[in-house]
Amino acid sequence: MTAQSETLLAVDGVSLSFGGVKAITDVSFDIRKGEIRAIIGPNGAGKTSMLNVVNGFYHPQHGRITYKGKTRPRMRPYQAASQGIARTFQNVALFRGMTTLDNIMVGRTLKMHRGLFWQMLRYGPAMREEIENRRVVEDIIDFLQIESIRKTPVGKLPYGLQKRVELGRALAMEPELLLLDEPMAGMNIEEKEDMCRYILDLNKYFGTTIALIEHDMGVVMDLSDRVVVLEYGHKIADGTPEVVKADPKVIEAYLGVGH
Amino acid sequence: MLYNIFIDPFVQMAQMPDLLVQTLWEGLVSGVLYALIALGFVLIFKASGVFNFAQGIMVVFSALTLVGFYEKFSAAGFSGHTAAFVALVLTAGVMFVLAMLVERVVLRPLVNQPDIILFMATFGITYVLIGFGEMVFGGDPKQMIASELFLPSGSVDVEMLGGMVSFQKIDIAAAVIASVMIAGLALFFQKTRIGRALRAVADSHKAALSVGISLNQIWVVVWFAAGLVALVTGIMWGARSDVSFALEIVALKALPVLVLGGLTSVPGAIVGGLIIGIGEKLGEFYWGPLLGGGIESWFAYAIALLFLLYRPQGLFGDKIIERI
Amino acid sequence: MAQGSETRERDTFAKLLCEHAQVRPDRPAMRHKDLGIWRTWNWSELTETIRAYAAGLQQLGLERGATIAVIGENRPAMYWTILAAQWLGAIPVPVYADAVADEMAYVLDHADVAFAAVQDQEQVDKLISVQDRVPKLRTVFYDEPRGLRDYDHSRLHAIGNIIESGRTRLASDATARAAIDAERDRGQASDISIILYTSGTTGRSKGVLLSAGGSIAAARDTVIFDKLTDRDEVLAYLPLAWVGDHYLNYAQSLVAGFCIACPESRETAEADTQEIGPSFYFAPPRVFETLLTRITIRMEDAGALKRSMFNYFIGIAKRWGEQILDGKDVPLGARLGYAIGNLLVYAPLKNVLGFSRIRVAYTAGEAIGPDLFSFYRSLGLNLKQLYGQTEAFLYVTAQPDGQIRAGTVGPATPNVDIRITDDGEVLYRSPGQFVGYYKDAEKTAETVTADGYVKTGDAGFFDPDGHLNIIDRAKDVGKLSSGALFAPKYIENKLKFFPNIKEAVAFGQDRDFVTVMLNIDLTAVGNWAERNNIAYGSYQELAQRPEVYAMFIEHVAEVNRALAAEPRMAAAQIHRFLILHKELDADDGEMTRTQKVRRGFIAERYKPLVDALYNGAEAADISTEVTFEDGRKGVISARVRIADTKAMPTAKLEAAA
Amino acid sequence: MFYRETGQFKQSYAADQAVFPILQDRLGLAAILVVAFVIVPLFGNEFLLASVMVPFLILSLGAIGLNILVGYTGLLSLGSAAFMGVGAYAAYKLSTIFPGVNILVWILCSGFFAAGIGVLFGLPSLRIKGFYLAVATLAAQFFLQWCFVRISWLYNDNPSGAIEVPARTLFGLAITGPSATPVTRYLVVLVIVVGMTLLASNIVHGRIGRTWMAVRDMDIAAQLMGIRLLPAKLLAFAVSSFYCGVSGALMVFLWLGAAEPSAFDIKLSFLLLFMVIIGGLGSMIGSFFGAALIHILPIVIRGLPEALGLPIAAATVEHLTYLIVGALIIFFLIVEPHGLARLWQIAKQKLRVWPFPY
Repeated sequence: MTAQSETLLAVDGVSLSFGGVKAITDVSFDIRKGEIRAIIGPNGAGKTSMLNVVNGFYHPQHGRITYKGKTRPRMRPYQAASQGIARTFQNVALFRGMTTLDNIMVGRTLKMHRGLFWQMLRYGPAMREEIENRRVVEDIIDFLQIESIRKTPVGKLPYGLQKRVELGRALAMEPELLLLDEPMAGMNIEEKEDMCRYILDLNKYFGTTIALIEHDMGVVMDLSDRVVVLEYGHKIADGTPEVVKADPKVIEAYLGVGH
Repeated sequence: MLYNIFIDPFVQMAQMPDLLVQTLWEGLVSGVLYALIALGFVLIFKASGVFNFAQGIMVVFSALTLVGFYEKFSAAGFSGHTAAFVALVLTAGVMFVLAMLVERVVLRPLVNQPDIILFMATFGITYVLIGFGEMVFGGDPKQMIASELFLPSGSVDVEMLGGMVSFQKIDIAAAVIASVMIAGLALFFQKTRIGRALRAVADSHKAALSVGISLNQIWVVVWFAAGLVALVTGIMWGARSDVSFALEIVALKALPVLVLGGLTSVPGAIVGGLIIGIGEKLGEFYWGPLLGGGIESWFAYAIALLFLLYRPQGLFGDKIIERI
Repeated sequence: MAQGSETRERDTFAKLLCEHAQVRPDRPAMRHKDLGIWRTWNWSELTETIRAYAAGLQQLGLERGATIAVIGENRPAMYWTILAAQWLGAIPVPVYADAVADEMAYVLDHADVAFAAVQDQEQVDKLISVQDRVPKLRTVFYDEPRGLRDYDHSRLHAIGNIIESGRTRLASDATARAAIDAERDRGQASDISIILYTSGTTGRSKGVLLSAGGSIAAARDTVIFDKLTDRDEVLAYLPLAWVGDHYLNYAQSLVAGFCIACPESRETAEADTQEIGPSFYFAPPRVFETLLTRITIRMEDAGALKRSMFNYFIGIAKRWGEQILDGKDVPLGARLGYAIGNLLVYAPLKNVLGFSRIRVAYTAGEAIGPDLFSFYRSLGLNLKQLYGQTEAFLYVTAQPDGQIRAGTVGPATPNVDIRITDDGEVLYRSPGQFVGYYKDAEKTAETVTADGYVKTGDAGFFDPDGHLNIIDRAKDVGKLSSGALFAPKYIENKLKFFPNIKEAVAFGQDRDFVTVMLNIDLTAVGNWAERNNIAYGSYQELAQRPEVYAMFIEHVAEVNRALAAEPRMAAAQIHRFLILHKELDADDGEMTRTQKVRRGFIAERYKPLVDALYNGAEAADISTEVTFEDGRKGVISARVRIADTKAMPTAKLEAAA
Repeated sequence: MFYRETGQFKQSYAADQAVFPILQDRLGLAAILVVAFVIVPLFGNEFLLASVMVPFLILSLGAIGLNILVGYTGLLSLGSAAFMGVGAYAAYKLSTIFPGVNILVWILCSGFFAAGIGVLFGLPSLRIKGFYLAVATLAAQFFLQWCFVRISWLYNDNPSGAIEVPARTLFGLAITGPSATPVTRYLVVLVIVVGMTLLASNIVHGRIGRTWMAVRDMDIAAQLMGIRLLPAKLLAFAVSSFYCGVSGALMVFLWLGAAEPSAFDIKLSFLLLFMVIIGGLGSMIGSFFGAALIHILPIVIRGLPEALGLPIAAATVEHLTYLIVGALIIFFLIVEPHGLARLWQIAKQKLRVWPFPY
């Protein structure tokens, strides 16, 4: 909790619209190093768009994003990845034709540098690099306890496990900032508990900063250090879970949609 | 060199406007025919999401069938016109049977497969049609029975812009028939029950199912419609040159047309066809000689490619929005 | 490696270890699938590791005679702890890793452990939760550091670090090595080498003290008996705290010098079995039963052609397989048919199960259904039965190769002496027999006769060939009110041979007739339900489906037919039965940790049901308290149907003895 | 059934990551290689070697090339024949300009020319997807084919417009030209194809292969893993075209002996695409299956009437071949849309879990 003073990423007055439809309007918030930051809000509040802005998939029309102290120019997603931002998706976006192992190995792409020549020979430096990265991946497999599905094509896995593999793939990038888009959607209680534990462990032991979108309020309140609440693209509250929970606007927003 | 590319052709156009008009007209006519083939593609793509590679071969196949039937009937002593129209009706029947077979044998078993699989399946249909067609009709080029179908021949020469511009009557007829055909299809889509159903299917398969439309039925209708379009195209094209499987390669020209117009747009197919037809003829006539001629074979694709880089979804295509 | 001549005595496990390091330094001693690949330690590496570990443990204050708990699954670090402790003359006390905190606290406290070596955070948490009930526990070692970083490390040490510090100490200080070897050499045959806590069918568990010399002598006998060598390999998946694992894997490995392979995780144990291909295998009948059920279910999904081929060749195997396995003369045609079957069915089947390389396989713990037993044997799997108990350090009897009979457990193992008392109880004297119960001289005296024989508590008799026949627990063999013999386990075993029946509990003591409670096997019955379009939402619902009852009536009738054919058992046919609404569960105390039903407890817990079984009611209501996996408790209630079954006409009694 | 995997455990990541981790697969592969390298040359007649095996291998190589693009990277291409043509013409020009250098060097080098052209035509792939991309590759097909016709420098102003293969030797043994024996040609092709298959298989099993598959399966997620789409796709185009180029050079030099531009027309592109799709997208072995089916099947169909003594005209046989191939394409797509390789995989899986069905 001590290292939380430093701001890792700041979103400043960001607005985003798609052909006239406003997805995000003038939203500002920051993510501090080492914290778990939750973004909540009713459906269509612009949460996923916000994540897409952060990792460079969408380019906001207005506003500024400061990452690690530098104002970030318009960038492409792969640049975000190389700067240490990883994410998972609301609807699992795994590489369905590949095994669990290969999926997570893809997460190591940025850490592998051997070119076509060595790859072709699959020998010497290329093989060494492959093995070094396999070790890292195996640590992740061990961490997420997915040993038994290592060589299973991910398309055949149940949803909960797919989510876990996707988290593994993001972890393989050794991210500084991890964006999780509804990591627990569609899971049963036991799977949710597991996922919570992984997220907490990650945050605690590897110091990974995490920004997550989640609907399960219980989970959000348990996990996160600070919460941003969005509604119709506007920020309506920001603060610790306790503060946010007591905010009348939040209560209204949630009661309004029948929660 | 630069002069030859960028200035000289335009100078030529200005100096001999009659030639320009002639070229434009020829481009327009082949454009109409491209558009007709493309129309067949679009019909099928809209309704079933199948990129029907066989459309080109269906043109040839229908034309061959027509000529084949005509030969049989005239040999049996029918008069030219009677034989021709009986053959026309029978060919339409054959196209219907083909549509049924395609739906039954190919589409139904492959429902819900990825696009590329269906695409490949239409390759299979192409091969079957080529094999079957050649076996039945032989590989020799045939003469289209244009006059028997009351299609005009000869040409109208008009004096204009200081020269003579020659309009083939058959070309004029082709343009007219194509326009009628397109108008007819538009009416069909707007006014008939099946037409409306087709549009519903194009919008959403689920929605169509929920209003109680049988997808299988729709497919048959669409393939039949595409078959009729192919037949008309075949007659027109055949009347201008021979009927043979060499036409297949011309059919491939419909691809750049589609790309230009967008895979799902009927007006796109028409506009695209015209652009490609005219662009190709102009290119060949004015720039072709610089490159040694024969650029018609790829010029259309080059136009399409350049255009795609600017607008990947085509002229009238739906904007591709990537969601994650 | 200059070891003292004392190691030649080979009377402790640590000395055996060092001998292997000299005799076969490069042979694999231990494997562990970790992070996706098999790590292998050869005997020399293993010895160095253990020496370092012992040195480290010594530094942390583990002393001769002290006890150290070992809590975890089958992982190298757990075995290392046992070995290193024994090296120092300390006494390892393995504890069931899945034991609930309550049970664990009792054992730890009773065994006076000051140290505990555990697998991971989960176990550490468990220990912390019972801290105040185990006041003597000072220090905890853990294998997996994950999640433990923020714990108070004043009393917590990573095993890896201990080994490293031991290594450093040995490397930097020449005398340290000599000292640690001297510590090993101080060990002798009479040392207590381990305390194994029995699961206890009744009452609290008891700590069985076993001596190093006794353990090794017993293991040596069976290693010779089954011709085990350093080329053999086992996959260690049995609970560490169970005598079976400690004997079959640990002790035999250290005597014969073969390799122990530890699976990656519990879920992967089966796949790991196939990868390793063990040559010596042990599984309780339950495992074989589950396997057969799964084989049957999977084959039912096969195409008709393949299924009939399978059935045809299984038929041939049934007819000839066992005779061929036992080396008997069979007709050439049969041999040929079996060879084809082996190519098409048996060998591939064994391959899929990971049984291809098995030379010797044992089953024990419960009676195994004769058909089940023959099934595996007919495939060419040299499956044998043994009879034993913790107090004997496992073996009392075992079937020698080629002398297998399903109903018996074989003659006494070498150097074991068996006596049967007048009331039928089996007593034995064996080289490995225990020294006594820890801190329970009274119980020890109760169990061991004055002339040194140990009471097994089982009733049995020798058949004419000298093979022991176990009927049941001596105290459980009862009588019906008519005076006819009632051996509940015997009946239960017959029922449990049906793949659909997971568990059976028979009642009848001093009653007019026999009744049973059954558990459905969710996998088998669920599969059957699916194929027959029977919808169900839960275990409870499925169990109470009339279709399931109809099927079970058939099963019970078949058992009755079998009972009727046996003169001694004919009177004990099942008259009524019910299907329980929940699975019997060790967490609820209904079964032991080794998965034996606790009949008395069940009778009490389900008294309303038992009453209903005997008062002619058609159904009964019951509500029971259950413990969920996460430790929470809840109550489930149900209305349970009761079905009547026909008794079969009894076989002619003229043959009855 | 023949897979007895019990006891095959991996003690290193290198062994675990091997392309063929199962012993029986390695044995099977060894057996196939022995047959290919020893049995076939020893016992095969000229027809088998020159008309069946050589074309089969060369087409397999082309199919592997196309499969890298379509199957592994998910980029649909209808221009592979043109890239084969580039290879053929490059090899022809190089070998006539520098006759002193061994022809095999030029055949392999020709791949680089094809790769370069491939990259050029691959550039649009960043913006264009699916069928639209297929049309873009058609531009390459027709443009390049036009070049082969119109640029007489490419065929050394040969009046026939065709390229004719000069006779060349390797270690004194004629490998191209009329005096090269089928056995020699077969072995040369075999060595090249086997070697290049190995390399391709290495690539697709490593980082680059995973990158391609990631782009294919979900390009957005791939980007967020730090994969840059354009380089990944261009590399796929380059490697793919390289393989096609070498295959094209081999086709002219070791199979046909001479070639007109029409040898590389769109029909060949289609044939390659059939091979890849019927063989199995994203599978090395599938490329071979596909090539075998598409090339060898017509040979069988053509030979069948003769073998059965049926008097059928050659033209009819030709038409029948079309018909049957077309029908088979549809048939295979219906039976297994994922190609023969998937059937093979299923069969293999069945054998591995035999006697169980799954």
